[in-house]
Amino acid sequence: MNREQASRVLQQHGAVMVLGMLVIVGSLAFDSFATPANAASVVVSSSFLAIIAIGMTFVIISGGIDLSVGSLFVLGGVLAAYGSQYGPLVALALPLAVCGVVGLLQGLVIARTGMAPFIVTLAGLLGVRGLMLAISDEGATTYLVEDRAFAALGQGEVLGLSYPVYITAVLAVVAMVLLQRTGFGQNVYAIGGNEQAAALMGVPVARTKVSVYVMSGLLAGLAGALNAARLSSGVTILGIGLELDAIAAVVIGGTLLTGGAGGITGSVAGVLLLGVIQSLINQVGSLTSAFQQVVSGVFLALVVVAQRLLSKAQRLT
Amino acid sequence: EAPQSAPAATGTAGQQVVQTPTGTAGPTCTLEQFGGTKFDLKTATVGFSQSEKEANPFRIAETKSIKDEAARLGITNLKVTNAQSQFSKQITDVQQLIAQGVQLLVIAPLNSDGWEPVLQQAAAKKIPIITVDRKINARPCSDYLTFIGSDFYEQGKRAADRMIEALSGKGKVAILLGAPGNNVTTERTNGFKDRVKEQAPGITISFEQTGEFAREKGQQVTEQLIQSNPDINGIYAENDEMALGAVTALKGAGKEPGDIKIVSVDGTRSAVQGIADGWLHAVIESNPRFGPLAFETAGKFLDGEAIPDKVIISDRDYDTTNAKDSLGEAY
Amino acid sequence: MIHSTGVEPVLEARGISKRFPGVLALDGVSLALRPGEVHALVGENGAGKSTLIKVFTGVYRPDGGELRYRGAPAAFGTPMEAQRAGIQTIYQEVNLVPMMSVARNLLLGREPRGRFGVIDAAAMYGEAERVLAGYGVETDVRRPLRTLGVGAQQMVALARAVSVEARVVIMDEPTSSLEPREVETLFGVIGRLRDSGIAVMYVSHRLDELYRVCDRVTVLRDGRLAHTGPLAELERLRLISLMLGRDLSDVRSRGLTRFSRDRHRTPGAPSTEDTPTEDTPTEDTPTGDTPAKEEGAVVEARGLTRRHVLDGVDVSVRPGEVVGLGGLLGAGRTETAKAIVGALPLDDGQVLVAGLPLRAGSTAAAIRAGVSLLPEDRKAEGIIPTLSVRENIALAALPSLGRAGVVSEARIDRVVEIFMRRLRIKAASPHQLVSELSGGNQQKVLLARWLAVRPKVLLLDEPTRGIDVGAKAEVQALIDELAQEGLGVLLISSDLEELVEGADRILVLREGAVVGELSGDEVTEERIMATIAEQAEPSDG
Amino acid sequence: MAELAHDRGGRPDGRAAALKPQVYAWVQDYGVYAAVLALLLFNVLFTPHFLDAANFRTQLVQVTPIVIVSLGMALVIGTQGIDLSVGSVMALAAALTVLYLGYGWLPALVVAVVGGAVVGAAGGALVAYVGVQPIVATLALLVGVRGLANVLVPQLVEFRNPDLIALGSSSVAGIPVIVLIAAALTVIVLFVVRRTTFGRQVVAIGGNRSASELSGLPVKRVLLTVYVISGLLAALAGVLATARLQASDPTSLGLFIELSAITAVVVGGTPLTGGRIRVLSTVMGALLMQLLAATLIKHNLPQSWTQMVQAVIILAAVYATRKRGTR
Ligand SMILES: Nc1ncnc2c1ncn2[C@@H]1O[C@H](COP(=O)(O)OP(=O)(O)OP(=O)(O)O)[C@@H](O)[C@H]1O
Ligand SMILES: Nc1ncnc2c1ncn2[C@@H]1O[C@H](COP(=O)(O)OP(=O)(O)OP(=O)(O)O)[C@@H](O)[C@H]1O
Ligand SMILES: [Mg+2]
Ligand SMILES: [Mg+2]
Repeated sequence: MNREQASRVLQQHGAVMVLGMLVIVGSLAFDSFATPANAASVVVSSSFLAIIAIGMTFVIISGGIDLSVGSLFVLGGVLAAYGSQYGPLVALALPLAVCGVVGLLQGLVIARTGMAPFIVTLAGLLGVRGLMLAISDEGATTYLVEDRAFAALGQGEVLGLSYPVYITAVLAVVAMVLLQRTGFGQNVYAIGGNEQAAALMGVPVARTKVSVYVMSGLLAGLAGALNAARLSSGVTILGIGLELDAIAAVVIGGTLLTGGAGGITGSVAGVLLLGVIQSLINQVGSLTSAFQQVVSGVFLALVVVAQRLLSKAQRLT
Repeated sequence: EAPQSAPAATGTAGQQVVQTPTGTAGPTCTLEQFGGTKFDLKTATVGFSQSEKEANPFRIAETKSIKDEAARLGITNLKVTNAQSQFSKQITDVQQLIAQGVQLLVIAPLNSDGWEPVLQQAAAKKIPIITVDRKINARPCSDYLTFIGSDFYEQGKRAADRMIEALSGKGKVAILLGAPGNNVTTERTNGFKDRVKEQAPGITISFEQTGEFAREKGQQVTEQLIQSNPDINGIYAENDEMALGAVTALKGAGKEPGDIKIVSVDGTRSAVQGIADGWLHAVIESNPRFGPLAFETAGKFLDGEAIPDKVIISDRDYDTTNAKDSLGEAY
Repeated sequence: MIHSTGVEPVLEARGISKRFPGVLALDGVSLALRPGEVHALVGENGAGKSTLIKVFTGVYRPDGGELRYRGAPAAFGTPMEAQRAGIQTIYQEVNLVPMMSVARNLLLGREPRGRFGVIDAAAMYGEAERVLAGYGVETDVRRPLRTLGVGAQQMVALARAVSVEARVVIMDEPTSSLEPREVETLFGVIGRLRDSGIAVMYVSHRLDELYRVCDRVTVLRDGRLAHTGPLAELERLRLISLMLGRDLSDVRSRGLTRFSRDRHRTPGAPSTEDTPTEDTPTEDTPTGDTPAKEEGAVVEARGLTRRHVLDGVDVSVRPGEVVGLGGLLGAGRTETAKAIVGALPLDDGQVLVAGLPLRAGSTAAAIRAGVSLLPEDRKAEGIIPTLSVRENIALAALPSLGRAGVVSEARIDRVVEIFMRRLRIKAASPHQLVSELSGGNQQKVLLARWLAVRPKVLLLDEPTRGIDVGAKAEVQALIDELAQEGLGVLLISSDLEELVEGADRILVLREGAVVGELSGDEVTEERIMATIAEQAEPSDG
Repeated sequence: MAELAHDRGGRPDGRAAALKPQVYAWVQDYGVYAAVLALLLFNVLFTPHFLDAANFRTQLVQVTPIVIVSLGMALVIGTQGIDLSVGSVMALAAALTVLYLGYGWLPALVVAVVGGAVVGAAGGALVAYVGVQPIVATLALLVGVRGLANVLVPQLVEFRNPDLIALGSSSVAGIPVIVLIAAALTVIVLFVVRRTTFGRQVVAIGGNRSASELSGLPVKRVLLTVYVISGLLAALAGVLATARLQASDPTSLGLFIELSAITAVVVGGTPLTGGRIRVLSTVMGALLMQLLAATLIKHNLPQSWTQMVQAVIILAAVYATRKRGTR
């Protein structure tokens, strides 16, 4: 049994181990890699994707997928910047409200009609970006964050790390408890593992599904708002392809796309892995842009293969 | 020494020329005002952050020009990053360049707004930033040093002038827009529309759809356009690629060169060739060769000279009168 | 088993109808369930038993009729509402979450809470271990449920349903994958439920069990109510005739075809004729000549070993022979069968077909060589739910039902027609989705799939699980007939009677090892039980 | 889930129960055809010059690459997989085509298609043999292969090869050659899905992988083959698009086509959960998306509106054609 438990841990933390290996290799290869400043830049820039990935983890464990997060991220940012002229509270509440409602609508459609989450949220991806373009004059208007208090939410620092990092950490811990230690979390695993059985076991399937999409929408909106605070503006060209990054991070983290298994730690490790890969490419500093893409692709493939082999090792015991 | 003379010194065709002579217009900036310390450019670590893949003539020429000039000046420690068109990545890229200890930053920004975190870090370390081709919305000489580039709004206006001239002030025009949300798109559109409204009320803009700066998209949109609006007289493409896509579409639909007047912006070699072949009416240049001007400006700044808060280059026009002769200078 | 007829029913159906596209699954069915009674619900496969249960528990909403619960009209919108109201159900197909741990499955929705209302994991595992021990399941409750055998999973489902405050407990074929010992445990539980005034609805195809535990019976036939009344008064044959809709005299005179009683022949008796196999395997049975240890065996497994699961199992089957595998839950019978067809990676061991070794780990090779497995878990490993009955039957035989990779629809139709008729598969048409069939008919579809490839050896893992009396007899007769035609059969069954009647020879497994072999006159239920028990003590030491 | 969700279809008020399921079933099966007809009707009424033959040619020519890519995607989705790499494979094919155009258009085409098949094989191997989830395996390829295409051909290259240009622009009996090619491929894929052992195996694997394994199906080989076919078709689409553009543009050719293709497949009624493939409806799905895009462009809606209308139409189409019980 001990061996079995050990290998279970191994699988769940495969991404963490690959991350550790990559960091060690990076530090040995480049002097300026393991510096506090560089580490801070990786961690800070990863925090926004991490917030989105936390929501995505819930969605994927429940057996769904959310492609709308990239669009919600940029919409959240634009709304936050727009709202900041009415004070920090509006700047935060407006994006959360709108993105939460979008998540709610998507969740309701998915839960009530049985349509594929992939398609519903793909429509969300298009529609939300359309909405964002509509309120920003086809992307031409960039609202600026004039409110100092709100900007500080994205820019303030403690110990060399900006607030979003701490917010992300708190959210991750809360999400972990929610997932592992509450009835809601159990329901998420159950409907992802076997929706029909979960329904028969008395799990409120529709409510749980709606909840995860609302969460995902809220978190994507929050990430967008925090990012707008950091950038002091509601940039309209953000978030294209972000959903794929989030999904990749979650899956690299060991969460099964078919649902029913996975966890937050892995997803956060997955996000950091993507960040570290980028940072290593920047360290080399002389690759052409085309080669950078090749290297990212190869890296990504190696990481998933490594992660996969680690989890396969578990099966064989 | 006036910057205008710089191009002549290198002797390469198509070099950038500064529009406004330095001393006369606008505020200036010195090392003292900026608050930095002097260092030797040759031995310094310099970072260049490119915004998009070097996969179109403009970006290729831009990066190459920066690298070539650095090499020519003997700057060995040039670090180059590429944001692959993701703005968040560009912010991170520049932060990591700062973390790697660069002393001078040359940035080709993907977007004008949203540079706050980078500017703060750079300001804390007093790293001078020169932005090329697009502006950053911040204070020159404190948040960043200066901007070198074209005036996109102006490019739109000049394109409008060429269109008005081609259509003798009357007709229906379609616009192939660039990628939505992009500053370049916005300014080239506004410049064009404002000028048409002001100068040629006889011209109506009856169609505007995005071609996302790509040739295939330009082709597809034009194919739809000429089907449903066969009475269109002119097409304004916000970059050369879309204009060339439009040309392919027109050829496919059996049109002859000159049936529909096309004006575009950039000045790539293919587009200039397109003028020579009679398909394009005119092309407004947007010169990507920032290397010499950027390093010259940095050099002067480090020498304590006053430099202007923006260096606007004067772009040329290509049309039937000069296209054949200028082919060699197009990029 | 006297029950007071005056007691108000706790759960009642009045004229319930339920239609699916193409079938009227329930047609005006009425049934009353009283507190403190065990009520049997019986009928052929597809009679509508499971559908009725699902109407009771809010999975389906009836198209007509009325449900009453505790004296008032009731309509449960969801299973959860029914559960909240006190109706607990164990469904026919194990309906738990395979990837979640045993403990979390058991306690989903009522996990013990610690501080801040957060789940107390340690308490949860302790509680789960305690509860399951009461049902004879001793396992690491942190393991994912899917690592347990079907039987153990069924016990978890049972424990889950019964450990909750309930007024009504509904069990849809709870014993189909249980061992005699577990069945006893279950009956104990049912007795306690009855004594505490809980109403139990019990669905089973095993008549012996019904007579042991049930007070009253309701018989469904083709979605209609055929009979309701006290069970003790109902003669067994009469019950069968009600279920099948045949005359009592007809059933009495012709009996129900079962295994012919002359099974226990001398092992190795020459078979009448060899099953003709069209495609003779060539590439997959390399010529590395290893002489067969046992003369004439079509399939011979030697020293199958996999850590923690199998420990040097030797099995051989001769043409025309039915070899039974006996043993308790988790003894490794399923694993043995899977190992033979190459569906289970082995640490050691070898499988020979007609004396030639099989390529390890390739099910395709085994099938081409003539060895096929009818798997135990119908839902997870058997049916392709998105395909029709026809496609499901033809699946394994496809390569032989066409030319150059192009299938011949005519040949498929022919094969499908033959088997649907021969196995009396009840479906609206061959083009109906297999997932819409009743459990028993799905099982027949799978049997048809395997017969269509014309195997030399068929490994049957619980082949009659969930099959009604009539169909079961048919399947058993079929096995018999096939064996007579020269097919070798490896029969795994938790139904000892079936094993004894069906098998020529029985291997008893325990903890992944063969602990005894019974043949000829030794093949009796008592001897099997004795062999398991005998061995239990020394091997535990 | 199948059972649970199925019930919703079978529960229409009890009364008209006998007729309604049939209507539902019809809408499910032919909804996408109806949607295409409706859109055609709208355009005939409200879009000037829509009935010109040239217009129909334009729409068919533009939809060709998406149709070809969708055919491969439908096979992959049938196995419960997904292939995000198709757009990058198109780019790679574009790059290889112009690199080898010196040897003639046919050798160039062959090299490009082989290149696509190799990428497909890489993805297929990761999925079938290593067990990587399809979405990440092909995501890695999406990133890497586009980079590779750009390494080979860093920027757009125009070519003058008359044969290749003719491939992209000539017609036979008024029908563009590339449209004929797409039609032929559709027929072939239809045949493969409906009539071959391989086609049946593909859907069986998508329906229940462990059951397929136990039934002796060559599961891994079939999975690998499906991705190879997808890569191959995407590459062919890339070559045809290149021929039509008269230039090789690895930077932007096929960007986001994976989403269009997936949408076409799903709008056509093939569930993402696998186990079922609808070839003709997939083609209809692609046509629907093309007509929609064309309609919005012709009516000159701003980008914001275009995207929102597309979102609504996709939802409506999938809602109408959804098979109850598919996620
Ligand atoms: N979801 C469904 N869709 C269509 N038909 C169904 C569905 N569920 C059940 N049926 C049909 O309803 C009838 C009754 O099925 P049900 O599952 O209730 O039988 P059962 O009595 O439980 O049989 P078994 O003993 O085999 O479990 C069968 O003909 C079956 O094919
Ligand atoms: N009652 C149980 N308690 C704990 N673990 C069990 C129990 N029953 C089965 N298992 C586990 O399930 C695994 C699979 O058992 P397997 O299915 O091979 O048994 P079997 O002999 O085929 O019995 P059956 O098919 O009747 O379930 C075993 O390795 C064992 O670890
Ligand atoms: Mg049943
Ligand atoms: Mg078993």
